[in-house]
Amino acid sequence: MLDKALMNDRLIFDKKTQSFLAILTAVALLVSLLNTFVPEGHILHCSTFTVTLLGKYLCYALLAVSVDLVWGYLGILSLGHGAFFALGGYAMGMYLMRQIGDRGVYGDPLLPDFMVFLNWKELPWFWHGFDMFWFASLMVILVPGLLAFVFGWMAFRSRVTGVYLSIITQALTYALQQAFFRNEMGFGGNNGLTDFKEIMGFDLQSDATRLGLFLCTALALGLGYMACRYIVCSKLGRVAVAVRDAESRTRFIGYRVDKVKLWIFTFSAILAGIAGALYVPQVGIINPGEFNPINSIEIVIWVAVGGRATLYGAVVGAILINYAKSTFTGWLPDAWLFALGGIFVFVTLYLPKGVTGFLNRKQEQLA
Amino acid sequence: MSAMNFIEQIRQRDRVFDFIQPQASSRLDVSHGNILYLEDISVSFDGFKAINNLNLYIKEGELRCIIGPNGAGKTTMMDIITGKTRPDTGSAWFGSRINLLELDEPEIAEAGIGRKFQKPTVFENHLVVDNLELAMAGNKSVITSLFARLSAAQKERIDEVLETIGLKDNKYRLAGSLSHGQKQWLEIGMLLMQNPKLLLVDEPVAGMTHQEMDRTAELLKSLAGQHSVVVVEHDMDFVRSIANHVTVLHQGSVLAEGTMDQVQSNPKVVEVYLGE
Amino acid sequence: MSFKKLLTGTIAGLTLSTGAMAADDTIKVGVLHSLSGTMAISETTLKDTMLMLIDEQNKKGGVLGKKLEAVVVDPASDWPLFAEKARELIEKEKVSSVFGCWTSVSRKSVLPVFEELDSLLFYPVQYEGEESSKNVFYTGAAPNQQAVPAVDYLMNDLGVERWVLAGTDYVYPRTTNKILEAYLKSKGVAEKDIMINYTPFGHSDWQSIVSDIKKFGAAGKKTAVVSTINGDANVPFYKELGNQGISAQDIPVVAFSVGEEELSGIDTKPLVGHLAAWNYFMSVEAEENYSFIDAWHAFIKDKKRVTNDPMEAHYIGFNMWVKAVEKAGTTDPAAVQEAIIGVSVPNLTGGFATMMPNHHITKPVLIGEIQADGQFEVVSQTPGTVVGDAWSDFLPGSKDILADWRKPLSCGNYNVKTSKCSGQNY
Amino acid sequence: MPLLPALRSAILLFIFSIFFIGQASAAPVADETEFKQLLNGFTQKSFAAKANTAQQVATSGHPKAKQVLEAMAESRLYFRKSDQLVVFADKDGRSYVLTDIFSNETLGTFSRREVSKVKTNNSLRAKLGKMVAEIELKHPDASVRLAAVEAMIPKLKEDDADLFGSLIKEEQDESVKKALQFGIYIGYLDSSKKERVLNAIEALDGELEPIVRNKLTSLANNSDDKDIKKAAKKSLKGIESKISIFSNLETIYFGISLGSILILAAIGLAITFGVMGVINMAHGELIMLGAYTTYLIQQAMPNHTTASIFLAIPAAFCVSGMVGIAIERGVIRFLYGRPLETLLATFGISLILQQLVRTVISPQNRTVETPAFMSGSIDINPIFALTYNRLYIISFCILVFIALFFILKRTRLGLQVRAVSQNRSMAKAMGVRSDWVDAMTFGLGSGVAGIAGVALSQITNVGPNMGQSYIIDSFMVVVFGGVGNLWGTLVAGLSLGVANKVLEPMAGAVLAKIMVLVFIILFIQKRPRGLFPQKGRAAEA
Repeated sequence: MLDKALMNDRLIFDKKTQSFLAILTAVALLVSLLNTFVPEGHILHCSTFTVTLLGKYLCYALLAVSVDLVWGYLGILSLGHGAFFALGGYAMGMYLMRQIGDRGVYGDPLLPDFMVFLNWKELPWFWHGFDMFWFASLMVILVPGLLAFVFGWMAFRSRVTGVYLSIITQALTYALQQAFFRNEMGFGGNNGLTDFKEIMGFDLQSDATRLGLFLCTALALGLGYMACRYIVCSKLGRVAVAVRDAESRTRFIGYRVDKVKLWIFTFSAILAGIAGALYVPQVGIINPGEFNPINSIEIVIWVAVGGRATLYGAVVGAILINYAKSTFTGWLPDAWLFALGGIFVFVTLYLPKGVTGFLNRKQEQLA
Repeated sequence: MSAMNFIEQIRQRDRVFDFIQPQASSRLDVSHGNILYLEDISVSFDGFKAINNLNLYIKEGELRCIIGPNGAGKTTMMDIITGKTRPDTGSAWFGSRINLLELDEPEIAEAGIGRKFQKPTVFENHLVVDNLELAMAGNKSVITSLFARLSAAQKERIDEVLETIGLKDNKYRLAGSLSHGQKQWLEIGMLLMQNPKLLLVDEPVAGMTHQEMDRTAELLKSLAGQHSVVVVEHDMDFVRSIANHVTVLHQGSVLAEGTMDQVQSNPKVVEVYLGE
Repeated sequence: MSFKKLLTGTIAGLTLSTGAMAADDTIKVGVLHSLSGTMAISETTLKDTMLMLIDEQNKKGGVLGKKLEAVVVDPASDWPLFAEKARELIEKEKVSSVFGCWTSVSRKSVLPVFEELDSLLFYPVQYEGEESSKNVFYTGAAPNQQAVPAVDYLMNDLGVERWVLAGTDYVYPRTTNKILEAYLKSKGVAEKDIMINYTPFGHSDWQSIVSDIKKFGAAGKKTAVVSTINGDANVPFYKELGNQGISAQDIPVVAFSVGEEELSGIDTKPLVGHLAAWNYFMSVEAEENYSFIDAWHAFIKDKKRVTNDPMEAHYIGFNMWVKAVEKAGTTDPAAVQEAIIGVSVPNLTGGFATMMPNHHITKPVLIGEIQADGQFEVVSQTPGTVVGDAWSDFLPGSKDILADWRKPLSCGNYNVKTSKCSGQNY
Repeated sequence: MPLLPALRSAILLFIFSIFFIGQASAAPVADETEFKQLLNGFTQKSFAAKANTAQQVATSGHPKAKQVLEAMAESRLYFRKSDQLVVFADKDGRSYVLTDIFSNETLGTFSRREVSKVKTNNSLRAKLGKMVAEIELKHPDASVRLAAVEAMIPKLKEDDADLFGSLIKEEQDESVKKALQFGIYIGYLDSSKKERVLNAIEALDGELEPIVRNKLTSLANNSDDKDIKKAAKKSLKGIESKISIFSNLETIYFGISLGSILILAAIGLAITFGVMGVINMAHGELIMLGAYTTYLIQQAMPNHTTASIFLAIPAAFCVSGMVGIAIERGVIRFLYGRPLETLLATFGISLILQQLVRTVISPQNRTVETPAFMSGSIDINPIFALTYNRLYIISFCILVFIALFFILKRTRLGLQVRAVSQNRSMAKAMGVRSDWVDAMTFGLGSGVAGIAGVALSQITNVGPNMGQSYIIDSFMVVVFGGVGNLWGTLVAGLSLGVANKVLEPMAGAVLAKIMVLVFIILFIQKRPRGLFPQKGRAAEA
């Protein structure tokens, strides 16, 4: 019995993955149908509000998967993944900003509004190229990836581990937050980038675009999940777990631990960046608040709540917590932090393997 | 710099690229008979001299036992050989060409030194078979690992080792669920998979039953010859059963060397062991 | 699979919950203020103010014969969440208008939502200007209703010749300081007599900056600090001023973001005489103000609670909305948008506030000095009211732009030179 | 014998009264009705008119004049709306108790709608200050005279210098004499007589008062006389070099004081995180609880600010310590050996504590008053002053550090703490009640956080968010210093503080902060275990 269950986990398309993909596809299809074909006002109609909300959750889910990959399987507790998410978001935001063109409030064909506003005379060099979608998309991958690569290259090579690593990832996102707050940086300061109009020629406010973005996010989540699944099931994935559990042992049997960490960390950062890029057009704003270290801690908590080292757990955790947040903030505006804080404490104390771990155990007990 | 080297390599047609060359111990030169040279090694932690002017030579194919009271520096010595600790002074050579002090742990492992820890460290969240697969000699780069598939020969090799260490029935069990003795065996199995030239074995029989101990002794003896084996052990009976050559460490340097009988009759050794 | 159930359950819950409909016998009013997170300090009071105003209106019989119902949500000082909550209020709760936001970034975040869903937002806080949306009514001060008169007062009444423009590094201080710099230079102040300094949010160690200000002020000419320092950073700033012995007589500080509410968290004894410019102070002697304060104390059940400028802005905004709804006979946003221009309601300082075609309102500008009891004393007041200017005349990019939401122009940023109306989403 | 001082003061009083009458007779005779009429001038709205009235009051020589002017400066001067009677008023809740100026009789309580304040503004108050000062130049108390002289110096003209010259002859007190002499030279700098100016420049050489520097600068730039120009320039040069030395000293002082705050905030964490390995995200909230304890104690004893602060230190220690123990017993003890999970649970706790404060007390910031002994500064010289509250915080920080060091190194608890942190099971086997030690250690760390809260309440906001603004910095300090090492925390806090303050003038506050963060990141690459790493086998565990 045990052997079979364990062997099953080694398949890329194991049962959990199959059901995850099935549910994701079903939700995507259902939402599209209910949004497009069921008339507004009908009880089954899925409003665009819900579509966007779901899209946002799926972005968070992808972000959580990326954190789970490094934390769950590699043992790196990154308290700075929010930074990669935000960088991806900024790259997309810059593209969307350039798309506004001369439709900004000042009607300047080249400069975004906030630059006109602060008397900038010309476009800073790093804004060039972002009017092209392919370039922006490249940057979505390149910027977080490169940062993660350089940061990881230094940190892993000098064997910074454990809490030290966690704290310097936190320092990284904190420093970036401070930097992006500065108006001189040319990223819109505290207000960030907003007032987007269209993406690749599609009106961002139209229902169809929103649905399209939602479907893209679902697709990205599906692909990202499968990529992670592939890594986890490969020998590299097993090396990663070995690094997590006994780092020096792994080194003694000849694995370059720093390189393993570096590549998985970089890949994870890229995934986070993609999640950020999909997030921005759906919520309509990116600002330095996304770099806030507290956000990065929250991501880790989603993973913990869902269940560490199970990719689907990260998805469940992200959706669950954010759904709770959406509901509680409308429902118990004065007391929702009690509820949220309580959940975190409860889960760590009583569900060490997260919600999915708990459900799996229940299921095993029944079987 | 490295780019220049690379171009240089491409121009020399008779040379094989480094990454195609069969790795592991290809550079190992044991023509002088010794596989390990430790010379004048000293290391201290917070003023405490863990190793003090240590000189040790291991011959190729030899089975050497190292004994010594607690704090004699046995584990620290292994740490130095495997690159975990850097000595303050002294030199450490693997064969006569490989300077161990210039390499880090994976490079040393790649060069052909395998190590079994005092406390059994296996990958507890992996299956037994995975543990062996991970330890298997071969290209261990990131990309290779990402696309690695086991060949039939490799599978065969794993089964062979499983047979040797007596864990054939536990192939698909989680390593973490093994008994203490089984973990010891698994770790030895992993060493075998690594196929090193030099094995460093730290207290291999702690927690084993007598039968298991005998089997371990047999295994280690059979390894000597093709491999060089260094065993650190407290259990004198076990040491007596395997070793023909014993080194006694005390306060970080070699106190005595010779056969078990010679060593046991050495007055200094007696004093160290009994005088305390 | 259990987690499958969980997922589907979540999705089902989501889809169903969106189906809720507004009840017909009430008019819903959205309140969008952070009740947790960093901005809760300021915004919670405004939520209470709105609840009080709605409560009072209901006692008077509601609007159009219907009771008002407040829908309170918590955007938790999280800017994307502001947009989400705004959408929830409008789409799901079907509120007829929303009162809310404090920071500029939260307003920027919800702006596209209000424009897309064509609803109304009343924004009660002084801000940097440079904006006029069809769907937003700015009941707080624009820079010309706060900063410029304050500087005039310092220059003319106190004879200030050297200026320190200190602010938190975000868009409101940046803009205000740009405008002030241009204004001061137009009044003949030399470049070397202006010192500009920006600090990060929540800056807490002011030793070096205060010491610099002290040195800057020791040059013989009368010096003043114009502070656009935001929220939390003010307390340590003022404390440091006190510590280094800078009194209001030496170097007065005039602040645009420090009101009664903020002072209630500071020991004001060392601060007596420092200034603030607002459009309302709790200490204003006017009958409307006394009644408002009494009502507030009765509502909040705490006689020590203070009132402040953004509360007045909500008071004005809410009354304007009520009046416009009654004038239009409906809560339909389009009708209210048209009806509200020109509506005039009493403010709390004994005058009237009128909604202008640029969606800003008329306000008197008051300069107050901090008193030992945490109140302000009015030391100067503009003779009449000042019309809020959406587009500053002192910024090169915006001096040609004007906003007028009356037909036929109906445009928030009409460029007089190019005769074009740009940046509109509809 | 006791007769003598009494006699002396009587004589003094006599002399003074003569002086006073003499002056009063020079001014328009001020009888009560006339003075009352004069006071009515204060009911006017315009500040200029009020200033004019104040001037007349000041020169009237009426015995109440000073009291009236002072009351006006303190915003205690009101008038009754019904009869325009100018009175003293004291606030009592939302109404006012009025006192007659002449009879000192209470006129009853009036509502805020019935009275109106005689409003002042900054410039008017400054003028009032000078008027009072001029009256007080002849005050019997030397310290008052000194203050009066110093108040006059910034606006001094040459004719004031002549007035000072006449005063200095009668002055007995050395410090007042010195101040007068200084004032005379300042006045002389404006003189048209070359001799006087040159004399003054020489006499004022090396003085760091800003007014000297300003006047010298203007002489150096604008004087028509070559000698004066040269002398002024030379004197200026000396002053400038002194200034730059002192401004460097100042930067270091600022750095140390910032560092001591960082240390205070971080040192509790150095125990809970460094010694016990608990990543306590609620640490900031424990600081916050300490600050709120200070606030509540101050509320309970409103007129004893100083005592309340001293009382707050043990109280905050207890409150935060108890909460800490509760957290440890309720949550953390189930999580030993899983440090990262303590992060998650304590993050939840921090959210709960924040919201608790918002709900129970208020979402607004609270006022914590600064006791009198902590305000002000030691003026080493006019450009370099050590602010008292920073000095106290630095010494407080040192005290806390020494106490902690003592507890950990010299007491039984400390020994047990170290034993448990090094080898839990061994310590247990030796009879150490590790449960108890854990609770006490966590309580100690939390209590120290509470004490830090008392200190922070003196310099920054006391509000629900205050914890969050310190938690990240605290972690940086502990990690930079090396986990598990109190000295490391000390050195790290100080060096980060000083680095921040040295960078700030060059790069601005925002960039300085970023640079420090980047520096920490790079430093950790060089020394992955901080400034003072744990060595040997203990570090591997």
